[in-house]
Amino acid sequence: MSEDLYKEIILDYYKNPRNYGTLENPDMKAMDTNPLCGDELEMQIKLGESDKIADIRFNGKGCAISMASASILTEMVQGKKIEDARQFNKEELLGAMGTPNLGPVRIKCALLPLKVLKLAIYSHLGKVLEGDDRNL
Amino acid sequence: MSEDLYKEIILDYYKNPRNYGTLENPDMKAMDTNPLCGDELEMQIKLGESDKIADIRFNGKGCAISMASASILTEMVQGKKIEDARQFNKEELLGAMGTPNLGPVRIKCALLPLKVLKLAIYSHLGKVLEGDDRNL
Amino acid sequence: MIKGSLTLDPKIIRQDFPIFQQAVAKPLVYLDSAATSQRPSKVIDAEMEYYQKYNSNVHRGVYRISVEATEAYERAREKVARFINARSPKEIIFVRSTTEAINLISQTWGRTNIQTGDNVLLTEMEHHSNIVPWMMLCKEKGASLRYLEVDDDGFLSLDQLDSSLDNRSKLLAFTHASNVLGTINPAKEMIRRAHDKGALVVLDSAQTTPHMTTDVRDLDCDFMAFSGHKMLGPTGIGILYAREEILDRMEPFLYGGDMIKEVHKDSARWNDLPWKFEAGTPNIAGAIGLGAAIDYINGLGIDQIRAHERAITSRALDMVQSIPGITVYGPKDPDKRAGLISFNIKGVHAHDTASILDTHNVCIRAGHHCAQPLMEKLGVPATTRASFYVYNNNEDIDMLIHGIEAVKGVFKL
Amino acid sequence: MIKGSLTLDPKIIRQDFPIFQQAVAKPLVYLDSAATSQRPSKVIDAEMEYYQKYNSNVHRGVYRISVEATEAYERAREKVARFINARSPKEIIFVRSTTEAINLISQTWGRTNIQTGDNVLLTEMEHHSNIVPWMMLCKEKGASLRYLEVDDDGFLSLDQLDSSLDNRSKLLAFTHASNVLGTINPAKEMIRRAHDKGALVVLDSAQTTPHMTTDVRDLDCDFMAFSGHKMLGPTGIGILYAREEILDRMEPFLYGGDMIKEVHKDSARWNDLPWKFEAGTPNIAGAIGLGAAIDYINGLGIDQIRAHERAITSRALDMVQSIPGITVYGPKDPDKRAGLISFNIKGVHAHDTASILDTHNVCIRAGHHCAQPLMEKLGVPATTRASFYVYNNNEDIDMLIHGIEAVKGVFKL
Ligand SMILES: Cc1ncc(COP(=O)(O)O)c(C=O)c1O
Ligand SMILES: Cc1ncc(COP(=O)(O)O)c(C=O)c1O
Repeated sequence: MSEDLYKEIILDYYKNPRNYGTLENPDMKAMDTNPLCGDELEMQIKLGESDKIADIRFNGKGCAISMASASILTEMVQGKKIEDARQFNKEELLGAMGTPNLGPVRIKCALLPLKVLKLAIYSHLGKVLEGDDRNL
Repeated sequence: MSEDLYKEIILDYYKNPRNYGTLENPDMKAMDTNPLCGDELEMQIKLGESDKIADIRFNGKGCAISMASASILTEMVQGKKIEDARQFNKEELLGAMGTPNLGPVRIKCALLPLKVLKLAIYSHLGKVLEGDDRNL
Repeated sequence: MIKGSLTLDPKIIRQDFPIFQQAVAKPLVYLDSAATSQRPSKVIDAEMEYYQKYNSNVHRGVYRISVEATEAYERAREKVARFINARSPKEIIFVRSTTEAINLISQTWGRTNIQTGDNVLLTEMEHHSNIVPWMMLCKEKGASLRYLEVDDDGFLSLDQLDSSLDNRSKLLAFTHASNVLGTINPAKEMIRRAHDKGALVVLDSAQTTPHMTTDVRDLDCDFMAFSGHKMLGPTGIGILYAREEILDRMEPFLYGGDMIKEVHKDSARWNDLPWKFEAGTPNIAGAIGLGAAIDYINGLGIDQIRAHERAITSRALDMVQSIPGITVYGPKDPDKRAGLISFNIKGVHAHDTASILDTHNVCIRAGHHCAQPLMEKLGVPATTRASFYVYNNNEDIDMLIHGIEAVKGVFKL
Repeated sequence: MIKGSLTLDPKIIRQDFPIFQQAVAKPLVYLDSAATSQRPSKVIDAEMEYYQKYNSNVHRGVYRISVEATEAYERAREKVARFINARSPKEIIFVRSTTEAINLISQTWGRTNIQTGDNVLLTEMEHHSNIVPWMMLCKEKGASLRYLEVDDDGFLSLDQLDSSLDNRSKLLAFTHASNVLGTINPAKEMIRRAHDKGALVVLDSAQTTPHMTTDVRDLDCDFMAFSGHKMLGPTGIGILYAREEILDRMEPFLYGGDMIKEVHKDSARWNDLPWKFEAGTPNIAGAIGLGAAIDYINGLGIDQIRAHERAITSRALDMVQSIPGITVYGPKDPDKRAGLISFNIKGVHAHDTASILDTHNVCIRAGHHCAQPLMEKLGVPATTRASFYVYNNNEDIDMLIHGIEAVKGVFKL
């Protein structure tokens, strides 16, 4: 891992998080912790017409990587159908963050928001995580 | 350890054990196992006048070392006062067997009879093993 | 295959094992691999490399060497999973030994699932590690312990298995191969029959996973336990395998760091599998060493290892049995036994046999082999046992035979 | 002592540690010894020597190398006993880690001695290993858990200790030094007060036994737990110390080979101490390695080690605290703290600090350090922690400071 992990984009999203906060009466929500550091992250979603994500917010405390990842992720899935959001994969997210090689420890920080998003969607659908999503 | 562990004396006592058997109504007795091999050994003692060991027998199954040791030990303490038998030490026994360097594993075979003898005496005296005897 | 010729070449293999390269007056004849195996350089080197190049704690470190240690530790888990054909590395829990693995099962799954009036079925050929945990559990719970008998040829009866299982039989726990008789039990068939009656199965594979293909999906066992130190790996590392859905429902065993997601003053949430069962700093070097042992075994080929041991065992059986005054225990057919032979010399205690063999540099085990109920059944206090692995060769057997003759000489038999 | 001069010469000491001799572009700045220490060649060599020269199982072997292994294993136990001034090697139980040791106490002594309505007293600065086992025991038994508070300077109050103990207090379990704050607790005095109220005491000495004199007779603790891997020893080996009369009365923890004297189909008799608590094949290489680690520590002198770490810590405290925007947790007086410093940079998450330090080859830990209740008390999700041992020198501290400046640069602070 090198210092340019902390690219402008990460620092910018960290210092100016998008979609940070809470929603009133969200249709879906979920929370999880990163056991490595104890960081907590919550996602809340309001659905719009044809099961599209109308509004999404996250809150919690975390490192620059997880906070930036949460911001970027919420921006990317906003307006998507929940089925498409369910299928959203980690490569896309890491690509958007510009950090493909995080290593096995820090990648958990980057993927926590995705895991929480999926937890929210799966539990909304009355399912438990399946396939690759179980290894997030 | 070398082959001459199995000196004539050991083999002789093994093949022709002295004081092997049981006593009727012994005044003291005790039994213990060698956890290494599962061998069991019992000692029985009848007391005579002025608390001397009038008769002593051992029984059980064991290797040449432990059987010879039991035979030799019973011969050595026969006629001794129980207090003297209680103080009998392992160096004397190993000396008589002619096997001072048994190594930490086989020495347990050689000392099992002494441990059982002491268990019998201590419990007769209403005591638990003390001092070096605890490490037999 | 020509009798006496071997699938693997022990001369070459022995070069991989430093202990056989020591300059000593007499060559080491190591016939106690069922107790613990020797370790090849690759295993020792893997541990050293960890200590010398990326020594650090796992899981929580952000810095490079800690990431490397975490990856190596988890890679070892994946190797174990593939080696026994588990569905996922989540089903592989690192413990100290077979013994700890079985205790883990009895103290978590057992405490929750065994109730008063239930029964647990064992066999008469179990190792103490697969007896005493169940004995104590049954005592605590008011459940009963049953034992499948061993017949005169060293086999279990499948009929008796069926008749011993009833609707209160919650568990069958048995060894894949006896560490005394060598008997290889028909595990797959036994597991099928136990499942038919609704019992779960613990397979003690301490004596088989090192020596022959172990496929947990084909066997369909619910739990399996084995030790790294018997399969060319380091001491202090063992494996509990269990099906994921069972592990998911099980309570943790030990509590502390790494097995938690969250701890508050009066509550805690457990970590995901497999870490939920690995509290505290694990034996990192040990796991990495075990991974290297599996690589080494895979390099030789587990089927080749089995064939090699079968050939050695067959030859040893023939030669030992032909000595007058010797009793050999267990199956006579080398296809039905693992690579070990237990025997006694008439008139000589097992310990004395082992001591005299030692003077010939032949390392052989004497005692009850942690299988006292089986000793009671056989009616002997102890046996001597020679056990084989990849590095043993025909000369080792010759030395054993030579040693047995020497024992008879000392005892003038 | 002149400020900045060190009792031990780390330049010489580092030559004993292979990891510092690796040819790498940037020197390794290892500041995470509180998680796990590095290992000197002597320790690695002792393990290798076992594997290469007398590799075999312990206790039951009659042959030479097994006798050697048994002697080496038991000699390691004697070294541990002397190192902590135990009355006898019987009081030393080999386990995997501090975590296993504490679980052993809670699951054996605890299950027998803690009843409904009793209470167990901990402190807010405990490691999860010394919290969760007691939490689960209290839940199982209907007992309650109490916590001594940590004050703003990182200290416990002895008055609060007295007022928290009542006649239902069966146990006080606390750490000799906090792995986050560094606070060295007045263990002897705390133990005396707990004993006055009739409570037994578990001392978690994971962070002190490696770094300063630990005398169980002087401390008068009833139980003590620590890990080999934090004191220059191998992974996978740890120590439970307990007074002999307590161990004598305790039920075993794990059941199986070696911990028994006799097993029959429906009963068993336990082995003598210490083996009653060591079921199955132990981590033989690990114990032998730990023995070598103790020899190495004794060679340097434990008081010299403490003095060295005190000097390093004092310098680091001064330098870190003088950086604007940094919060340091725990006591300010280096005499009252162990060799570690936890801190946070305002506006930067601990993980990011550690990641950026890593790019400078500075190994530092970030997270909750398995002490989440303490994190809640401090009101932070995580801290970064630098911890020191014999091989650290002033340049390591300079590199740390340099790295912190770099973090501030990246975050434009
Ligand atoms: C069949 C069997 N089960 C269990 C064990 C116990 O293994 P460990 O001592 O590694 O826990 C052994 C080894 O002696 C064994 O042979
Ligand atoms: C105070 C304290 N207790 C217990 C532990 C747990 O040690 P281990 O992981 O070796 O069981 C640690 C180590 O992180 C510690 O610092």
